[in-house]
Amino acid sequence: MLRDYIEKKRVEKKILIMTHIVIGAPDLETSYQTVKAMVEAGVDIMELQIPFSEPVADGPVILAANQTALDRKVTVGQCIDFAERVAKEFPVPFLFMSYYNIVFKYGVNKFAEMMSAKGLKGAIVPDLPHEEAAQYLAAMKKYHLDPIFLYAPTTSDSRMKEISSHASGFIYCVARKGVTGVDTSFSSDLDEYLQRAHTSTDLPLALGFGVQEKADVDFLKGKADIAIIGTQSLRVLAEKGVAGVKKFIAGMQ
Amino acid sequence: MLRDYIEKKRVEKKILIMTHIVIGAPDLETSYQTVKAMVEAGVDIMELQIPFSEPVADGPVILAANQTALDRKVTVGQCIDFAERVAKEFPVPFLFMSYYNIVFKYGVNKFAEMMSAKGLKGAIVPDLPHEEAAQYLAAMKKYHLDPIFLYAPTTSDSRMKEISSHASGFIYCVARKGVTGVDTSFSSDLDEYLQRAHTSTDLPLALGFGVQEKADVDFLKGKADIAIIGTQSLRVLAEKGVAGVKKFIAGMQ
Amino acid sequence: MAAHKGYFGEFGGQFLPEILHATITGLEQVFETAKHDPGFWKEYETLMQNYSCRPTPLTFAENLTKYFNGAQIWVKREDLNHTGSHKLNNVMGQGLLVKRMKKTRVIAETGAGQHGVATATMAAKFGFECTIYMGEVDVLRQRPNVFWMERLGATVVPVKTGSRILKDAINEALRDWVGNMDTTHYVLGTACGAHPFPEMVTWFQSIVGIETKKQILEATGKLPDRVYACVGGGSNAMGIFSGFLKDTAVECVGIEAGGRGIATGEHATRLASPDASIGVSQGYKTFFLQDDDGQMKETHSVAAGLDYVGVSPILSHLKETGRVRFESATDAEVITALSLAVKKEGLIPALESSHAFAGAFREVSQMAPEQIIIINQSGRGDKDIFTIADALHDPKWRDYIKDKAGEYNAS
Amino acid sequence: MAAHKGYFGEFGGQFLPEILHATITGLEQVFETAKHDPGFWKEYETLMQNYSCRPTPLTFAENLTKYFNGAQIWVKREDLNHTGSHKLNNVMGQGLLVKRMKKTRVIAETGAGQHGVATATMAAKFGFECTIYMGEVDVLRQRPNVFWMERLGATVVPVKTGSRILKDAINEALRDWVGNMDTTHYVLGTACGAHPFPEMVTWFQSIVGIETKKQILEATGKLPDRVYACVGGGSNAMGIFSGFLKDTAVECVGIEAGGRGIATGEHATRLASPDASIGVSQGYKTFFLQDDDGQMKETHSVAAGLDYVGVSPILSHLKETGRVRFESATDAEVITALSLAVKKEGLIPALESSHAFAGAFREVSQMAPEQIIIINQSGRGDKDIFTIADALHDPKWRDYIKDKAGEYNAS
Ligand SMILES: Cc1ncc(COP(=O)(O)O)c(C=O)c1O
Ligand SMILES: Cc1ncc(COP(=O)(O)O)c(C=O)c1O
Repeated sequence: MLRDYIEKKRVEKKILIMTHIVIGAPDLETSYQTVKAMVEAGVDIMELQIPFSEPVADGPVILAANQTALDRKVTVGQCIDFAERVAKEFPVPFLFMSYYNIVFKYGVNKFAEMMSAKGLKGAIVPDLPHEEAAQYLAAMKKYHLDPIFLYAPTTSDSRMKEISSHASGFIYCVARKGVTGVDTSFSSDLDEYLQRAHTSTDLPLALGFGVQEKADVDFLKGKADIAIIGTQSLRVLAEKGVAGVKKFIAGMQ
Repeated sequence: MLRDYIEKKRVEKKILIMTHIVIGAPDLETSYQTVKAMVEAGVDIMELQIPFSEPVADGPVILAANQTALDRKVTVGQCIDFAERVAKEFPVPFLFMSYYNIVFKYGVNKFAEMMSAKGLKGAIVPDLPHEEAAQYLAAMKKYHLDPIFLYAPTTSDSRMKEISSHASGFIYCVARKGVTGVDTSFSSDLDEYLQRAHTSTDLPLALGFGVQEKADVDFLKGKADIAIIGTQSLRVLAEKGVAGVKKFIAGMQ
Repeated sequence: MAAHKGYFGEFGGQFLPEILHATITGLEQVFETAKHDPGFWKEYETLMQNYSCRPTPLTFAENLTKYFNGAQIWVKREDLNHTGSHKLNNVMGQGLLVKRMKKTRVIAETGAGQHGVATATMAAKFGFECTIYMGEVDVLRQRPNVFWMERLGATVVPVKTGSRILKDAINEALRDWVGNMDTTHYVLGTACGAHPFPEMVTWFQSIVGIETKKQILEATGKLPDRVYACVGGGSNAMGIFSGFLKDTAVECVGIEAGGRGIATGEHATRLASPDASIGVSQGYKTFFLQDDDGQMKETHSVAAGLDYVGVSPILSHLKETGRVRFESATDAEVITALSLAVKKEGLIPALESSHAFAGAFREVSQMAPEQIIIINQSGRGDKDIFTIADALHDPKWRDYIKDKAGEYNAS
Repeated sequence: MAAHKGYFGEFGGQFLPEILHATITGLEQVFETAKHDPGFWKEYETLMQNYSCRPTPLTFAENLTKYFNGAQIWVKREDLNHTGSHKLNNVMGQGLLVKRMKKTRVIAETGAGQHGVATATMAAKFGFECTIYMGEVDVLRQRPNVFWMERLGATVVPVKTGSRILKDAINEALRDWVGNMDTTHYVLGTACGAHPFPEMVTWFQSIVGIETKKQILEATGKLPDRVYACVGGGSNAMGIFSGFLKDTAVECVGIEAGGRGIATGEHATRLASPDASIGVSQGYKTFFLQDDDGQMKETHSVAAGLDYVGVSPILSHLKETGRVRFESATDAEVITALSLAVKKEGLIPALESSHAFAGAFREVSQMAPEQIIIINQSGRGDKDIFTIADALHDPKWRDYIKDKAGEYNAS
């Protein structure tokens, strides 16, 4: 499972890098090339977002990517095929990221079964709190998949523990209030929050929302196990293409 | 006074003709020529309307004439001068017709004094019922002028008597409901109404509103003393000019 | 009949063509009977409760009070009436009289269009035929109201004579009435015109004052120090003042349309400026904006409903006796007052009503915190969106209208 | 917390990003406290009496009753609320909670614009900062409401993502909230969204049902046989139904937007058509109009306020239990129903509310004269003039707009 993978990798690397793409944005072929480039640039884990029409937790950039993919009629079926292909071809763990309705409509149990069959390792569903997740948790468990849950700066210590008790793989720490794609100040507040997170769980910690440059990643060394690069790689993709992304991710290491 | 004049004239003529102009419509010179033509055509009495901005009892044709005159900035002073001139030049009795505000603003007493000085014989003020007319009645009396009052088909027998007790000169019988310038059906209803009017007063009766052609005038012979031609001569003036009016009025005799 | 029937001091009277005498006498009688029949008022009140939303609230304007830091400001909410103004009070009352008279058709003049919409609404509710006369200028500037009148089944006749505004619509309605009075009642929209209209309209509108007095006493235990109302024809002012005229400690203040400023001559201020003089027109005697010959002048106000040459004879009398004080507010002051009321209280007064706000705002700071003023919000401003958007030069509104026009041109 | 917190049968729940957990829990708590504090409801009622005009009347529609010659038709007059619809009830209630939470800013989504205007009004009244999210499409078709929101001091943000309508505005409001929840309360406009919104909005709107029940019993001594309400998110329907759900003899009928007809797919009928299926979005579980992948579909209605993919989880539950019957009415039927209500009763229902009229009109003739139906007139139609004039192809309106545009182009 993911936790072992992360802990093993962390022996060699001070911090791991997780990146994110929206499947089908701007098109399926570019998505594929982006994954390839990211893996070649040394990424450690990848989030594959299945586009959804109502991505409430995403900011303008990822939101637009979701829309682009849907405008091009990218289906959930195509996303699964895509995930299967990259999971087969590339040696890093892949996670699905999407909103709960995608999972729910597919059938929660069927979705987990499918993930397992296609070689995915887990899923991030930001609008599914553990209180609503009984069926999902059972299915993920059954298929040995990691349900990644989120912490936020507003999450209390006791609630962190509660969340941790349902989570596996790692904890996705949201760096700040707000949606994806907005600046985060990497400051002592963040330190304190990550400290609280560490105390609450023995799972590895990933930090996301606002990681944009090498300095941010460096700041996180020793504080988190994984730096999550989301929006910024989409921006780079749009501006500099796949080659640019590769260089950008490589530069984060 | 008018009553004597009418009664004397009626010895020779089965029915007298009273006509109406709006002073200054379309302009003062045409008004003058129209009066001249009408007198030459044998008219017996003339109503000179001082234009007013709110002529509520008038229909579209006379209303428009009022507006035309006001648009050309015809003043009350000019109307008085005009009346003075025609009263001097032509041998028929002239009446002022206007709305009460013109009289009121001029000063009721002053107005009567002026009329007398300028050679006018009386006035028709359709929005001044006798109940509101105490000052006006006193002034008219003082200057030996005839205050002409109106009967309507809706006026009760007793009210006719009451009105008659304040009136002098003649009674202006409004032929029907509605404003000036709309068709009237000269029918047995009208007979009955004029019959009621006769019974109520020993003043001569004039009938106005809707007299348009010789047949109408003929119809009234023996029923009324005066046929009032109002709107129709304005229409003729507009269509056929002063010469046309002359022919039209002559044809009514 | 007594000599002074329908007079208030030297104002009022009944200056109508003879043809209307029987009709107006009939109306007088049915009104007198209704006035002395307590069942009638009850019927009226019940109708207004069930169809409109009487009693309308008296709202404490806490934020404006703080802002001006003077007297407490209370607002009587006639804007919450069905159709959006106090005009419905009068119209529904007259509707009940029309039923008693067994007439089947109603006609009315309208300026702002509020009275037209109210009358058309009443006609729909009571099943009367309905024709509304409206100056062509007003038809153009108040198209939304025309649209609703037509939907309500009324025929709207644009009046193309005279200045093509309210006074001309009144004339045209009178012309119709003179021809059709057997079947038709003329629903005059304000406390003007020949007797019994001023008294009758005031009576129906007195429901506002009766409620307000009760409400302010319940809420504060005191009478107000001042009551402000805008004055077009005078019906909303007479309505609210009615509740307080006997309480001589209560100052009543009527705010007229100052238009572009008294000095410019482009206004509709009859009582608070020396520009008007006494005259007789449209059936009654009062102060009119007229020239020395007695011809009525053109008037101007940003609020179509205040843009009128005459004024209630009752108010002229109350001005002469000093019981009511009159002031005016300019178009510009009115727009400012409107914006403030909207922002501070979430109230959207009609442009007409905003005159009352402007008048009050000018004075309230000089008053003491224990003092109380009431502003009559005679109507709501939604209807004025075209005018207000223009007054504020709202560019987005302009773009919207241009886009709409583009769509229409394309289709 | 219990597993079934905020659930109604299988619908409802609280599907929100973790970042909002503390905020929504805080809201739950303040709501629970208020709910159990009789003083709070009293404060709310008093506010609505003094600022809006509650209780709103229940009007007997005599002419429509005669016309259809079936059951007696009564109309609950939410159109008479300040700002013109039932939306104010919810908004003022939430405003009181915002005060309790000591927050200083409110945000809201709006479709038709009614909820936006109501929220901006509440914000002005309470002195809160205010941002309104509105789909760009709706900004365009509801410009008058945008104009008033801006005058009320609100910032209106046109949402350019997704289908650029109501659901996208909700998403954008959620995005704002996620970033600003310390100072900001999200004033959701209908009985949808994450717990406690469906229950809370229903609670505030239940003032409608409480009044209606009292009024119909007073007026007729009987309960109604049927109660009709339009269903967008479901707040006005839940509001009036609340009064009668326990009276099992009263049939509650919800009317959804049939748009261009169910068969065309261009509609917003979630419960009365087989086109919707259960899903989880925008914080809650309910029936959504979505494709097989779970992507939300585009919806259509002539009434912007009904043009929404989801529906109150409480109504989904009441549909499953059979307690409420759901029907739909097409755009065309709605325009016809609106015209009839206007002509016959002088009522101008909003396009949304006209759906309830259309649904009722379809059935009322088959009922008996001793039976009673109540239609919830959730709002007034003035605001819809652009849409209604278009639907009726009114040539004079078009000319008016073209002329106005001409003026703007010239200046
Ligand atoms: C909202 C409103 N207030 C006031 C007026 C002025 O009329 P009155 O002076 O009769 O109240 C009007 C006239 O249309 C109006 O619509
Ligand atoms: C007048 C009116 N009625 C009904 C609705 C629909 O909302 P709900 O179903 O929440 O009552 C709206 C929404 O904007 C509205 O403005």
